[in-house]
Amino acid sequence: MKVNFKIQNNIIIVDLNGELDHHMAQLVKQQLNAFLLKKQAKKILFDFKNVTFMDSSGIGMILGRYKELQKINGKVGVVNVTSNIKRIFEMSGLFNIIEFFTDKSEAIEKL
Amino acid sequence: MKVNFKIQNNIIIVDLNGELDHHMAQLVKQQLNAFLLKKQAKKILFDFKNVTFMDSSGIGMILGRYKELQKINGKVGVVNVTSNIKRIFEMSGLFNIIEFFTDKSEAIEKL
Amino acid sequence: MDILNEMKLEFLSVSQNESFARVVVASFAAQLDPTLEELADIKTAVSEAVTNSIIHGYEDTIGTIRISSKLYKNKIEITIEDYGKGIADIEKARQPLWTSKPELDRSGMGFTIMESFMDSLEISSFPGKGTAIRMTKNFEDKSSKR
Amino acid sequence: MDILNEMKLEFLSVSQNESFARVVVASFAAQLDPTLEELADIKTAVSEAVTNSIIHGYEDTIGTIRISSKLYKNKIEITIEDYGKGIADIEKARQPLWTSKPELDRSGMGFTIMESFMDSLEISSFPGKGTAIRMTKNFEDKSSKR
Ligand SMILES: Nc1ncnc2c1ncn2[C@@H]1O[C@H](COP(=O)(O)OP(=O)(O)O)[C@@H](O)[C@H]1O
Ligand SMILES: Nc1ncnc2c1ncn2[C@@H]1O[C@H](COP(=O)(O)OP(=O)(O)O)[C@@H](O)[C@H]1O
Repeated sequence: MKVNFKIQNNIIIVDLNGELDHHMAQLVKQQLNAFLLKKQAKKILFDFKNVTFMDSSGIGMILGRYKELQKINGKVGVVNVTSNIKRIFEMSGLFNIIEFFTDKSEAIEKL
Repeated sequence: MKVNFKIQNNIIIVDLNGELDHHMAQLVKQQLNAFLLKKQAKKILFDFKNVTFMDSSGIGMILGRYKELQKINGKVGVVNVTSNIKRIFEMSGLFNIIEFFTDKSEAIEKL
Repeated sequence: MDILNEMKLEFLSVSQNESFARVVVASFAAQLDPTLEELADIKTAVSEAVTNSIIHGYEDTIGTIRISSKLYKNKIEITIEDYGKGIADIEKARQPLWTSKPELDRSGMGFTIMESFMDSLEISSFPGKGTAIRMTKNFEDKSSKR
Repeated sequence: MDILNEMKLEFLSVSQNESFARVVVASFAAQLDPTLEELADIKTAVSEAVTNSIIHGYEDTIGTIRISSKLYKNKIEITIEDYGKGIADIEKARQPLWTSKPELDRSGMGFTIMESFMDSLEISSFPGKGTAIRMTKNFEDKSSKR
Protein backbone atom coordinates (compact mmCIF):
# COMPACT_ATOMS: atom_id res chain seq x y z
CA MET A 1 0.00 0.00 0.00
CA LYS A 2 1.13 3.48 -0.85
CA VAL A 3 -0.06 6.56 0.98
CA ASN A 4 -0.05 10.09 -0.30
CA PHE A 5 -0.87 13.19 1.70
CA LYS A 6 -2.13 16.46 0.33
CA ILE A 7 -3.54 19.53 2.02
CA GLN A 8 -6.53 21.23 0.50
CA ASN A 9 -8.96 23.63 2.18
CA ASN A 10 -7.12 22.97 5.48
CA ILE A 11 -7.94 19.28 5.22
CA ILE A 12 -5.30 16.57 5.13
CA ILE A 13 -6.37 14.33 2.29
CA VAL A 14 -5.04 10.81 2.72
CA ASP A 15 -4.98 8.97 -0.56
CA LEU A 16 -4.90 5.27 0.31
CA ASN A 17 -3.72 2.73 -2.25
CA GLY A 18 -3.90 -1.06 -1.98
CA GLU A 19 -4.78 -3.28 0.96
CA LEU A 20 -5.51 -1.66 4.32
CA ASP A 21 -4.73 -4.41 6.83
CA HIS A 22 -2.96 -4.22 10.20
CA HIS A 23 0.47 -4.06 8.57
CA MET A 24 -0.52 -1.11 6.41
CA ALA A 25 -2.69 0.55 9.05
CA GLN A 26 0.41 0.85 11.26
CA LEU A 27 2.40 2.50 8.48
CA VAL A 28 -0.43 4.89 7.65
CA LYS A 29 -0.81 5.81 11.31
CA GLN A 30 2.89 6.56 11.74
CA GLN A 31 3.16 8.65 8.61
CA LEU A 32 -0.08 10.46 9.30
CA ASN A 33 0.88 11.34 12.86
CA ALA A 34 4.21 12.75 11.70
CA PHE A 35 2.42 14.76 9.04
CA LEU A 36 -0.21 16.01 11.53
CA LEU A 37 2.49 17.25 13.89
CA LYS A 38 4.11 19.29 11.14
CA LYS A 39 0.98 20.67 9.55
CA GLN A 40 -1.29 21.34 12.49
CA ALA A 41 -4.42 20.56 10.51
CA LYS A 42 -7.62 19.57 12.32
CA LYS A 43 -9.39 17.66 9.59
CA ILE A 44 -8.55 14.41 7.84
CA LEU A 45 -10.27 12.98 4.78
CA PHE A 46 -9.50 9.37 3.88
CA ASP A 47 -9.94 8.65 0.18
CA PHE A 48 -10.76 4.95 -0.32
CA LYS A 49 -10.94 5.10 -4.10
CA ASN A 50 -7.96 2.81 -4.61
CA VAL A 51 -8.36 0.57 -1.59
CA THR A 52 -8.87 -3.02 -2.69
CA PHE A 53 -9.13 -4.62 0.74
CA MET A 54 -9.83 -3.56 4.31
CA ASP A 55 -10.35 -5.47 7.54
CA SER A 56 -11.09 -4.32 11.11
CA SER A 57 -7.57 -2.91 11.46
CA GLY A 58 -8.65 -0.20 9.02
CA ILE A 59 -11.64 0.55 11.23
CA GLY A 60 -9.36 0.76 14.27
CA MET A 61 -6.95 3.08 12.49
CA ILE A 62 -9.69 5.50 11.45
CA LEU A 63 -11.38 5.34 14.84
CA GLY A 64 -8.02 6.08 16.45
CA ARG A 65 -7.53 9.20 14.33
CA TYR A 66 -11.13 10.24 15.10
CA LYS A 67 -10.47 9.99 18.85
CA GLU A 68 -7.28 12.02 18.61
CA LEU A 69 -8.84 14.76 16.53
CA GLN A 70 -11.86 14.94 18.81
CA LYS A 71 -9.56 16.19 21.57
CA ILE A 72 -8.73 19.25 19.50
CA ASN A 73 -12.21 19.63 18.05
CA GLY A 74 -11.18 18.22 14.70
CA LYS A 75 -13.01 16.01 12.22
CA VAL A 76 -12.54 12.84 10.22
CA GLY A 77 -14.23 12.05 6.92
CA VAL A 78 -14.19 9.20 4.45
CA VAL A 79 -14.93 9.22 0.72
CA ASN A 80 -15.25 6.70 -2.13
CA VAL A 81 -16.00 3.59 -0.10
CA THR A 82 -16.95 0.60 -2.24
CA SER A 83 -19.41 -2.17 -1.43
CA ASN A 84 -17.37 -4.82 0.36
CA ILE A 85 -15.54 -2.34 2.53
CA LYS A 86 -18.79 -0.47 3.16
CA ARG A 87 -20.21 -3.54 4.91
CA ILE A 88 -17.31 -3.46 7.37
CA PHE A 89 -17.87 0.23 8.06
CA GLU A 90 -21.56 -0.44 8.61
CA MET A 91 -21.05 -3.40 10.93
CA SER A 92 -18.76 -1.43 13.19
CA GLY A 93 -21.08 1.57 13.45
CA LEU A 94 -18.54 3.98 12.00
CA PHE A 95 -21.20 5.56 9.82
CA ASN A 96 -22.67 7.06 12.99
CA ILE A 97 -19.65 8.99 14.17
CA ILE A 98 -17.67 9.79 11.06
CA GLU A 99 -18.75 11.77 8.01
CA PHE A 100 -19.17 9.80 4.83
CA PHE A 101 -19.13 11.31 1.37
CA THR A 102 -19.61 9.89 -2.07
CA ASP A 103 -18.03 12.79 -3.90
CA LYS A 104 -14.55 14.08 -3.18
CA SER A 105 -15.05 17.74 -4.02
CA GLU A 106 -18.22 17.77 -1.95
CA ALA A 107 -16.24 16.20 0.90
CA ILE A 108 -13.52 18.83 0.68
CA GLU A 109 -16.13 21.57 0.73
CA LYS A 110 -18.35 20.26 3.52
CA LEU A 111 -16.07 18.44 5.97
CA MET B 1 -6.49 -22.36 -18.92
CA LYS B 2 -9.00 -22.33 -21.71
CA VAL B 3 -8.37 -23.96 -25.09
CA ASN B 4 -10.12 -23.18 -28.32
CA PHE B 5 -9.80 -25.10 -31.57
CA LYS B 6 -10.38 -23.75 -35.02
CA ILE B 7 -9.65 -25.17 -38.45
CA GLN B 8 -8.23 -22.90 -41.10
CA ASN B 9 -6.42 -23.89 -44.29
CA ASN B 10 -6.53 -27.54 -43.08
CA ILE B 11 -4.59 -26.57 -39.96
CA ILE B 12 -5.92 -27.11 -36.46
CA ILE B 13 -5.24 -23.84 -34.70
CA VAL B 14 -4.98 -24.32 -30.96
CA ASP B 15 -5.59 -21.07 -29.12
CA LEU B 16 -4.01 -21.50 -25.67
CA ASN B 17 -5.06 -19.23 -22.81
CA GLY B 18 -3.45 -18.99 -19.36
CA GLU B 19 -0.82 -21.18 -17.71
CA LEU B 20 0.47 -24.21 -19.58
CA ASP B 21 1.69 -26.52 -16.81
CA HIS B 22 1.37 -30.30 -16.44
CA HIS B 23 -2.25 -30.01 -15.24
CA MET B 24 -3.26 -27.99 -18.27
CA ALA B 25 -1.02 -29.86 -20.72
CA GLN B 26 -2.96 -33.03 -19.91
CA LEU B 27 -6.28 -31.34 -20.61
CA VAL B 28 -5.02 -29.84 -23.85
CA LYS B 29 -3.66 -33.20 -24.97
CA GLN B 30 -6.95 -35.01 -24.30
CA GLN B 31 -9.09 -32.43 -26.05
CA LEU B 32 -6.70 -32.14 -28.95
CA ASN B 33 -6.53 -35.89 -29.51
CA ALA B 34 -10.31 -36.14 -29.53
CA PHE B 35 -10.48 -33.28 -32.01
CA LEU B 36 -7.75 -34.80 -34.20
CA LEU B 37 -9.65 -38.08 -34.42
CA LYS B 38 -12.78 -36.32 -35.62
CA LYS B 39 -11.17 -33.90 -38.04
CA GLN B 40 -8.36 -35.92 -39.58
CA ALA B 41 -6.12 -32.89 -39.98
CA LYS B 42 -2.36 -33.32 -40.32
CA LYS B 43 -1.15 -29.94 -39.13
CA ILE B 44 -1.37 -28.24 -35.74
CA LEU B 45 -0.50 -24.62 -34.97
CA PHE B 46 -0.22 -23.65 -31.29
CA ASP B 47 -0.94 -19.98 -30.69
CA PHE B 48 0.89 -18.81 -27.55
CA LYS B 49 -0.39 -15.23 -27.64
CA ASN B 50 -2.34 -15.56 -24.39
CA VAL B 51 -0.07 -17.98 -22.56
CA THR B 52 1.24 -16.35 -19.37
CA PHE B 53 3.30 -19.28 -18.09
CA MET B 54 4.84 -22.47 -19.45
CA ASP B 55 7.16 -25.08 -17.95
CA SER B 56 8.70 -28.24 -19.40
CA SER B 57 5.30 -29.97 -19.40
CA GLY B 58 4.35 -27.63 -22.23
CA ILE B 59 7.47 -28.72 -24.13
CA GLY B 60 6.55 -32.37 -23.56
CA MET B 61 3.01 -31.84 -24.76
CA ILE B 62 4.13 -30.17 -28.00
CA LEU B 63 6.88 -32.72 -28.59
CA GLY B 64 4.32 -35.47 -28.06
CA ARG B 65 2.03 -34.03 -30.72
CA TYR B 66 5.01 -33.61 -33.04
CA LYS B 67 5.91 -37.29 -32.67
CA GLU B 68 2.36 -38.43 -33.34
CA LEU B 69 1.96 -36.26 -36.41
CA GLN B 70 5.33 -37.33 -37.77
CA LYS B 71 3.93 -40.84 -38.16
CA ILE B 72 1.34 -39.55 -40.61
CA ASN B 73 3.67 -37.04 -42.25
CA GLY B 74 2.06 -34.11 -40.45
CA LYS B 75 3.52 -30.91 -39.03
CA VAL B 76 3.50 -28.87 -35.84
CA GLY B 77 4.01 -25.12 -35.66
CA VAL B 78 4.11 -22.51 -32.91
CA VAL B 79 3.33 -18.80 -33.09
CA ASN B 80 3.45 -15.74 -30.81
CA VAL B 81 5.96 -17.03 -28.27
CA THR B 82 7.05 -14.36 -25.77
CA SER B 83 10.43 -13.92 -24.13
CA ASN B 84 10.28 -16.00 -20.97
CA ILE B 85 8.63 -18.94 -22.67
CA LYS B 86 11.00 -18.58 -25.61
CA ARG B 87 13.93 -19.36 -23.33
CA ILE B 88 12.35 -22.67 -22.42
CA PHE B 89 11.77 -23.54 -26.07
CA GLU B 90 15.38 -22.67 -26.85
CA MET B 91 16.84 -24.68 -23.98
CA SER B 92 15.02 -27.81 -25.01
CA GLY B 93 16.03 -27.57 -28.65
CA LEU B 94 12.46 -27.40 -29.91
CA PHE B 95 13.37 -24.62 -32.30
CA ASN B 96 15.28 -27.22 -34.33
CA ILE B 97 12.43 -29.59 -35.02
CA ILE B 98 9.30 -27.47 -34.94
CA GLU B 99 8.41 -24.50 -37.12
CA PHE B 100 8.28 -21.17 -35.34
CA PHE B 101 6.43 -18.15 -36.64
CA THR B 102 6.07 -14.62 -35.40
CA ASP B 103 3.01 -13.81 -37.45
CA LYS B 104 -0.17 -15.85 -37.37
CA SER B 105 -1.36 -15.31 -40.92
CA GLU B 106 2.13 -16.11 -42.20
CA ALA B 107 2.04 -19.28 -40.09
CA ILE B 108 -1.31 -20.34 -41.52
CA GLU B 109 -0.02 -19.78 -45.02
CA LYS B 110 3.38 -21.44 -44.71
CA LEU B 111 2.95 -24.33 -42.24
CA MET C 1 -18.46 -35.34 2.92
CA ASP C 2 -15.46 -36.13 0.72
CA ILE C 3 -12.39 -33.95 1.04
CA LEU C 4 -11.43 -32.65 -2.40
CA ASN C 5 -8.15 -31.03 -1.43
CA GLU C 6 -6.16 -30.19 1.65
CA MET C 7 -3.25 -27.92 2.58
CA LYS C 8 -1.27 -26.73 5.59
CA LEU C 9 0.74 -23.54 5.89
CA GLU C 10 3.12 -22.42 8.61
CA PHE C 11 4.70 -18.98 8.86
CA LEU C 12 6.13 -16.45 11.29
CA SER C 13 3.96 -13.96 13.17
CA VAL C 14 5.22 -10.85 11.40
CA SER C 15 2.76 -8.37 9.97
CA GLN C 16 3.94 -8.62 6.35
CA ASN C 17 2.67 -12.21 6.41
CA GLU C 18 -0.93 -11.03 6.84
CA SER C 19 -1.29 -10.37 3.13
CA PHE C 20 0.69 -13.53 2.31
CA ALA C 21 -1.78 -15.62 4.34
CA ARG C 22 -4.72 -14.02 2.56
CA VAL C 23 -3.26 -14.74 -0.87
CA VAL C 24 -2.52 -18.37 0.01
CA VAL C 25 -5.98 -19.16 1.34
CA ALA C 26 -7.71 -17.23 -1.45
CA SER C 27 -5.75 -19.01 -4.15
CA PHE C 28 -6.50 -22.38 -2.53
CA ALA C 29 -10.21 -21.51 -2.23
CA ALA C 30 -10.19 -20.44 -5.89
CA GLN C 31 -10.18 -24.13 -6.82
CA LEU C 32 -13.86 -24.23 -5.80
CA ASP C 33 -14.61 -21.40 -8.21
CA PRO C 34 -16.17 -19.05 -5.62
CA THR C 35 -17.74 -15.70 -6.46
CA LEU C 36 -15.63 -12.59 -5.98
CA GLU C 37 -17.67 -11.72 -2.92
CA GLU C 38 -17.20 -15.14 -1.36
CA LEU C 39 -13.46 -14.80 -1.94
CA ALA C 40 -13.40 -11.34 -0.38
CA ASP C 41 -15.25 -12.68 2.69
CA ILE C 42 -12.70 -15.45 3.15
CA LYS C 43 -9.77 -13.08 2.74
CA THR C 44 -11.20 -10.76 5.36
CA ALA C 45 -11.87 -13.53 7.88
CA VAL C 46 -8.38 -14.98 7.42
CA SER C 47 -6.86 -11.55 7.79
CA GLU C 48 -8.71 -11.00 11.10
CA ALA C 49 -7.63 -14.31 12.59
CA VAL C 50 -4.00 -14.03 11.48
CA THR C 51 -3.77 -10.44 12.73
CA ASN C 52 -5.15 -11.55 16.11
CA SER C 53 -2.48 -14.25 16.41
CA ILE C 54 0.20 -11.67 15.65
CA ILE C 55 -1.07 -8.90 17.91
CA HIS C 56 -2.79 -10.73 20.74
CA GLY C 57 -1.39 -14.25 20.59
CA TYR C 58 2.29 -13.42 20.31
CA GLU C 59 2.23 -9.74 21.30
CA ASP C 60 5.81 -8.52 20.96
CA THR C 61 7.37 -11.90 20.31
CA ILE C 62 7.69 -13.85 17.08
CA GLY C 63 6.00 -17.23 16.97
CA THR C 64 4.57 -19.67 14.48
CA ILE C 65 1.11 -19.43 12.96
CA ARG C 66 -0.44 -22.50 11.32
CA ILE C 67 -3.25 -22.46 8.81
CA SER C 68 -4.86 -25.59 7.52
CA SER C 69 -7.64 -25.76 5.00
CA LYS C 70 -9.83 -28.42 3.47
CA LEU C 71 -11.99 -28.15 0.38
CA TYR C 72 -15.28 -30.02 0.07
CA LYS C 73 -17.93 -29.73 -2.62
CA ASN C 74 -19.07 -26.09 -2.29
CA LYS C 75 -17.49 -25.70 1.14
CA ILE C 76 -14.18 -24.61 2.66
CA GLU C 77 -12.91 -25.24 6.16
CA ILE C 78 -10.10 -23.09 7.52
CA THR C 79 -8.27 -23.48 10.84
CA ILE C 80 -5.86 -20.82 12.12
CA GLU C 81 -3.73 -21.62 15.16
CA ASP C 82 -1.15 -19.93 17.31
CA TYR C 83 0.76 -21.16 20.37
CA GLY C 84 0.68 -17.85 22.18
CA LYS C 85 -1.08 -16.18 25.08
CA GLY C 86 -4.55 -17.66 24.66
CA ILE C 87 -7.91 -16.13 25.56
CA ALA C 88 -9.13 -16.30 29.15
CA ASP C 89 -12.73 -15.26 28.52
CA ILE C 90 -13.93 -16.33 25.07
CA GLU C 91 -17.49 -15.06 25.63
CA LYS C 92 -16.21 -11.58 26.27
CA ALA C 93 -13.72 -11.71 23.39
CA ARG C 94 -16.53 -12.49 20.92
CA GLN C 95 -18.50 -9.38 21.82
CA PRO C 96 -18.57 -6.64 19.17
CA LEU C 97 -16.32 -3.69 19.99
CA TRP C 98 -14.60 -5.47 22.87
CA THR C 99 -10.83 -5.34 22.69
CA SER C 100 -8.02 -5.88 25.18
CA LYS C 101 -5.78 -3.49 23.25
CA PRO C 102 -7.58 -0.20 22.57
CA GLU C 103 -4.21 1.57 22.88
CA LEU C 104 -3.10 -0.23 19.70
CA ASP C 105 -6.05 1.10 17.68
CA ARG C 106 -7.87 -2.22 17.79
CA SER C 107 -11.57 -1.89 17.08
CA GLY C 108 -12.77 -5.08 18.77
CA MET C 109 -14.60 -6.05 15.58
CA GLY C 110 -12.42 -8.99 14.51
CA PHE C 111 -14.55 -11.87 15.78
CA THR C 112 -17.77 -10.13 14.77
CA ILE C 113 -16.50 -9.84 11.20
CA MET C 114 -15.30 -13.46 11.11
CA GLU C 115 -18.70 -14.59 12.36
CA SER C 116 -20.71 -12.63 9.87
CA PHE C 117 -18.48 -13.28 6.84
CA MET C 118 -18.21 -17.03 7.42
CA ASP C 119 -20.93 -19.63 8.00
CA SER C 120 -19.47 -21.06 11.18
CA LEU C 121 -16.84 -20.02 13.71
CA GLU C 122 -15.42 -22.04 16.59
CA ILE C 123 -12.87 -20.69 19.01
CA SER C 124 -10.79 -22.97 21.21
CA SER C 125 -8.23 -21.36 23.44
CA PHE C 126 -6.19 -22.16 26.53
CA PRO C 127 -4.41 -19.37 28.39
CA GLY C 128 -0.67 -19.87 28.05
CA LYS C 129 -1.13 -22.55 25.39
CA GLY C 130 -2.63 -20.78 22.39
CA THR C 131 -5.71 -20.29 20.28
CA ALA C 132 -7.32 -22.13 17.38
CA ILE C 133 -10.04 -20.64 15.20
CA ARG C 134 -12.02 -23.00 12.98
CA MET C 135 -14.21 -21.41 10.32
CA THR C 136 -16.25 -22.78 7.45
CA LYS C 137 -17.93 -21.15 4.51
CA ASN C 138 -20.43 -22.62 2.08
CA PHE C 139 -20.25 -21.53 -1.52
CA GLU C 140 -23.15 -20.95 -3.81
CA ASP C 141 -23.91 -24.15 -5.73
CA LYS C 142 -23.04 -23.33 -9.33
CA SER C 143 -24.19 -26.67 -10.73
CA SER C 144 -27.81 -25.73 -10.02
CA LYS C 145 -27.53 -22.55 -12.08
CA ARG C 146 -28.36 -22.29 -15.76
CA MET D 1 23.06 -14.50 6.88
CA ASP D 2 19.95 -13.46 8.79
CA ILE D 3 16.65 -15.09 7.89
CA LEU D 4 14.10 -12.39 7.17
CA ASN D 5 11.06 -14.63 6.87
CA GLU D 6 10.20 -18.31 6.72
CA MET D 7 7.25 -20.45 5.67
CA LYS D 8 6.26 -24.07 5.23
CA LEU D 9 3.52 -25.43 3.01
CA GLU D 10 2.09 -28.93 2.77
CA PHE D 11 -0.41 -30.11 0.17
CA LEU D 12 -1.65 -33.15 -1.73
CA SER D 13 0.02 -34.40 -4.90
CA VAL D 14 -2.84 -33.55 -7.26
CA SER D 15 -2.16 -31.63 -10.44
CA GLN D 16 -4.41 -28.66 -9.66
CA ASN D 17 -2.01 -27.86 -6.80
CA GLU D 18 0.80 -27.12 -9.26
CA SER D 19 -0.51 -23.62 -9.88
CA PHE D 20 -1.37 -23.22 -6.20
CA ALA D 21 2.26 -24.00 -5.25
CA ARG D 22 3.55 -21.46 -7.78
CA VAL D 23 1.28 -18.73 -6.44
CA VAL D 24 2.27 -19.41 -2.83
CA VAL D 25 6.02 -19.32 -3.44
CA ALA D 26 5.76 -16.32 -5.78
CA SER D 27 3.72 -14.32 -3.30
CA PHE D 28 6.18 -15.18 -0.52
CA ALA D 29 9.14 -14.24 -2.72
CA ALA D 30 7.38 -10.97 -3.58
CA GLN D 31 8.34 -9.69 -0.12
CA LEU D 32 11.91 -9.33 -1.44
CA ASP D 33 10.66 -7.14 -4.28
CA PRO D 34 12.12 -9.25 -7.11
CA THR D 35 11.97 -8.29 -10.78
CA LEU D 36 9.22 -9.84 -12.90
CA GLU D 37 11.79 -12.06 -14.56
CA GLU D 38 13.20 -13.29 -11.25
CA LEU D 39 9.64 -14.12 -10.17
CA ALA D 40 8.94 -15.97 -13.41
CA ASP D 41 12.15 -18.01 -12.95
CA ILE D 42 11.12 -19.03 -9.44
CA LYS D 43 7.61 -19.96 -10.52
CA THR D 44 8.98 -22.13 -13.30
CA ALA D 45 11.48 -23.93 -11.06
CA VAL D 46 8.83 -24.59 -8.39
CA SER D 47 6.45 -25.85 -11.02
CA GLU D 48 9.06 -28.32 -12.31
CA ALA D 49 9.87 -29.72 -8.88
CA VAL D 50 6.23 -30.01 -7.76
CA THR D 51 5.23 -31.65 -11.03
CA ASN D 52 8.05 -34.17 -10.62
CA SER D 53 6.84 -35.10 -7.14
CA ILE D 54 3.32 -35.63 -8.50
CA ILE D 55 4.26 -37.58 -11.61
CA HIS D 56 7.45 -39.40 -10.65
CA GLY D 57 7.44 -39.36 -6.86
CA TYR D 58 3.89 -40.51 -6.25
CA GLU D 59 3.00 -41.81 -9.72
CA ASP D 60 -0.65 -42.90 -9.52
CA THR D 61 -1.01 -42.46 -5.77
CA ILE D 62 -1.77 -39.37 -3.74
CA GLY D 63 0.84 -38.29 -1.24
CA THR D 64 2.02 -35.20 0.58
CA ILE D 65 4.34 -32.58 -0.89
CA ARG D 66 6.16 -30.17 1.42
CA ILE D 67 7.63 -26.84 0.41
CA SER D 68 9.64 -24.72 2.76
CA SER D 69 11.15 -21.38 1.96
CA LYS D 70 13.42 -18.88 3.65
CA LEU D 71 14.02 -15.29 2.70
CA TYR D 72 17.38 -13.62 3.21
CA LYS D 73 18.56 -10.22 2.05
CA ASN D 74 18.34 -10.52 -1.78
CA LYS D 75 18.12 -14.32 -1.66
CA ILE D 76 15.46 -17.01 -1.48
CA GLU D 77 15.91 -20.65 -0.53
CA ILE D 78 13.23 -23.16 -1.52
CA THR D 79 13.04 -26.84 -0.58
CA ILE D 80 10.51 -29.18 -2.18
CA GLU D 81 10.09 -32.67 -0.73
CA ASP D 82 8.08 -35.77 -1.41
CA TYR D 83 8.00 -39.15 0.35
CA GLY D 84 7.53 -41.16 -2.80
CA LYS D 85 9.52 -43.40 -5.09
CA GLY D 86 12.87 -41.65 -5.00
CA ILE D 87 15.55 -41.44 -7.71
CA ALA D 88 17.96 -44.33 -8.14
CA ASP D 89 20.47 -42.58 -10.42
CA ILE D 90 20.61 -38.83 -9.76
CA GLU D 91 23.40 -38.25 -12.29
CA LYS D 92 21.29 -39.68 -15.07
CA ALA D 93 18.15 -37.87 -13.91
CA ARG D 94 19.92 -34.50 -14.16
CA GLN D 95 20.83 -34.99 -17.83
CA PRO D 96 18.93 -32.83 -20.31
CA LEU D 97 16.25 -34.72 -22.24
CA TRP D 98 16.48 -37.82 -20.04
CA THR D 99 13.13 -38.99 -18.73
CA SER D 100 11.83 -42.22 -17.25
CA LYS D 101 8.33 -41.50 -18.56
CA PRO D 102 8.43 -40.59 -22.27
CA GLU D 103 5.02 -42.27 -22.65
CA LEU D 104 3.54 -39.50 -20.47
CA ASP D 105 4.85 -36.75 -22.73
CA ARG D 106 7.66 -35.83 -20.34
CA SER D 107 10.44 -33.89 -22.00
CA GLY D 108 13.24 -34.66 -19.56
CA MET D 109 13.97 -30.93 -19.24
CA GLY D 110 12.76 -30.39 -15.67
CA PHE D 111 16.10 -30.50 -13.84
CA THR D 112 17.85 -28.61 -16.64
CA ILE D 113 15.33 -25.78 -16.32
CA MET D 114 15.57 -25.72 -12.51
CA GLU D 115 19.34 -25.54 -12.78
CA SER D 116 19.44 -22.74 -15.28
CA PHE D 117 16.66 -20.64 -13.74
CA MET D 118 17.96 -20.86 -10.18
CA ASP D 119 21.45 -20.14 -8.79
CA SER D 120 21.89 -23.45 -7.02
CA LEU D 121 20.20 -26.85 -7.08
CA GLU D 122 20.79 -29.80 -4.76
CA ILE D 123 19.02 -33.12 -5.14
CA SER D 124 18.87 -35.64 -2.32
CA SER D 125 16.91 -38.78 -2.94
CA PHE D 126 16.60 -42.27 -1.51
CA PRO D 127 14.75 -44.95 -3.50
CA GLY D 128 11.60 -45.88 -1.63
CA LYS D 129 11.98 -42.96 0.76
CA GLY D 130 11.51 -39.85 -1.32
CA THR D 131 13.20 -36.85 -2.87
CA ALA D 132 14.19 -33.38 -1.69
CA ILE D 133 15.16 -30.56 -4.01
CA ARG D 134 16.90 -27.54 -2.49
CA MET D 135 17.21 -24.48 -4.70
CA THR D 136 18.37 -20.93 -4.10
CA LYS D 137 18.13 -17.79 -6.15
CA ASN D 138 19.90 -14.50 -5.64
CA PHE D 139 18.02 -11.33 -6.46
CA GLU D 140 19.45 -8.24 -8.00
CA ASP D 141 20.48 -5.82 -5.25
CA LYS D 142 18.14 -2.86 -5.59
CA SER D 143 19.80 -0.79 -2.87
CA SER D 144 22.83 -0.25 -5.09
CA LYS D 145 20.71 1.18 -7.92
CA ARG D 146 19.97 4.83 -8.36
N1 LIG E 1 -5.19 -15.31 18.84
C1 LIG E 1 -5.50 -14.65 19.99
N2 LIG E 1 -4.71 -14.80 21.10
C2 LIG E 1 -5.01 -14.15 22.24
N3 LIG E 1 -6.06 -13.33 22.39
C3 LIG E 1 -6.88 -13.14 21.34
C4 LIG E 1 -6.65 -13.79 20.10
N4 LIG E 1 -7.62 -13.44 19.23
C5 LIG E 1 -8.43 -12.59 19.91
N5 LIG E 1 -8.00 -12.42 21.18
C6 LIG E 1 -8.66 -11.59 22.24
O1 LIG E 1 -9.99 -11.34 21.83
C7 LIG E 1 -10.22 -9.92 21.77
C8 LIG E 1 -11.23 -9.61 20.69
O2 LIG E 1 -10.70 -9.92 19.40
P1 LIG E 1 -11.25 -9.18 18.11
O3 LIG E 1 -12.75 -9.27 18.12
O4 LIG E 1 -10.56 -9.73 16.94
O5 LIG E 1 -10.88 -7.65 18.32
P2 LIG E 1 -9.46 -6.88 18.28
O6 LIG E 1 -8.45 -7.71 17.57
O7 LIG E 1 -9.77 -5.64 17.54
O8 LIG E 1 -9.08 -6.63 19.71
C9 LIG E 1 -8.86 -9.33 21.55
O9 LIG E 1 -8.82 -7.98 21.97
C10 LIG E 1 -7.97 -10.24 22.41
O10 LIG E 1 -8.03 -9.88 23.75
N1 LIG F 1 10.47 -36.27 -7.23
C1 LIG F 1 10.90 -37.29 -7.99
N2 LIG F 1 10.68 -38.56 -7.60
C2 LIG F 1 11.14 -39.61 -8.35
N3 LIG F 1 11.79 -39.47 -9.51
C3 LIG F 1 12.04 -38.22 -9.96
C4 LIG F 1 11.62 -37.08 -9.22
N4 LIG F 1 12.01 -35.98 -9.91
C5 LIG F 1 12.65 -36.42 -11.00
N5 LIG F 1 12.67 -37.77 -11.05
C6 LIG F 1 13.32 -38.60 -12.09
O1 LIG F 1 14.23 -37.79 -12.81
C7 LIG F 1 13.91 -37.80 -14.21
C8 LIG F 1 14.27 -36.47 -14.85
O2 LIG F 1 13.46 -35.44 -14.32
P1 LIG F 1 13.19 -34.12 -15.17
O3 LIG F 1 14.49 -33.58 -15.65
O4 LIG F 1 12.36 -33.20 -14.36
O5 LIG F 1 12.39 -34.63 -16.46
P2 LIG F 1 10.89 -35.18 -16.64
O6 LIG F 1 10.07 -34.78 -15.46
O7 LIG F 1 10.43 -34.53 -17.89
O8 LIG F 1 10.99 -36.66 -16.77
C9 LIG F 1 12.45 -38.16 -14.26
O9 LIG F 1 12.08 -38.70 -15.50
C10 LIG F 1 12.33 -39.14 -13.10
O10 LIG F 1 12.75 -40.43 -13.49
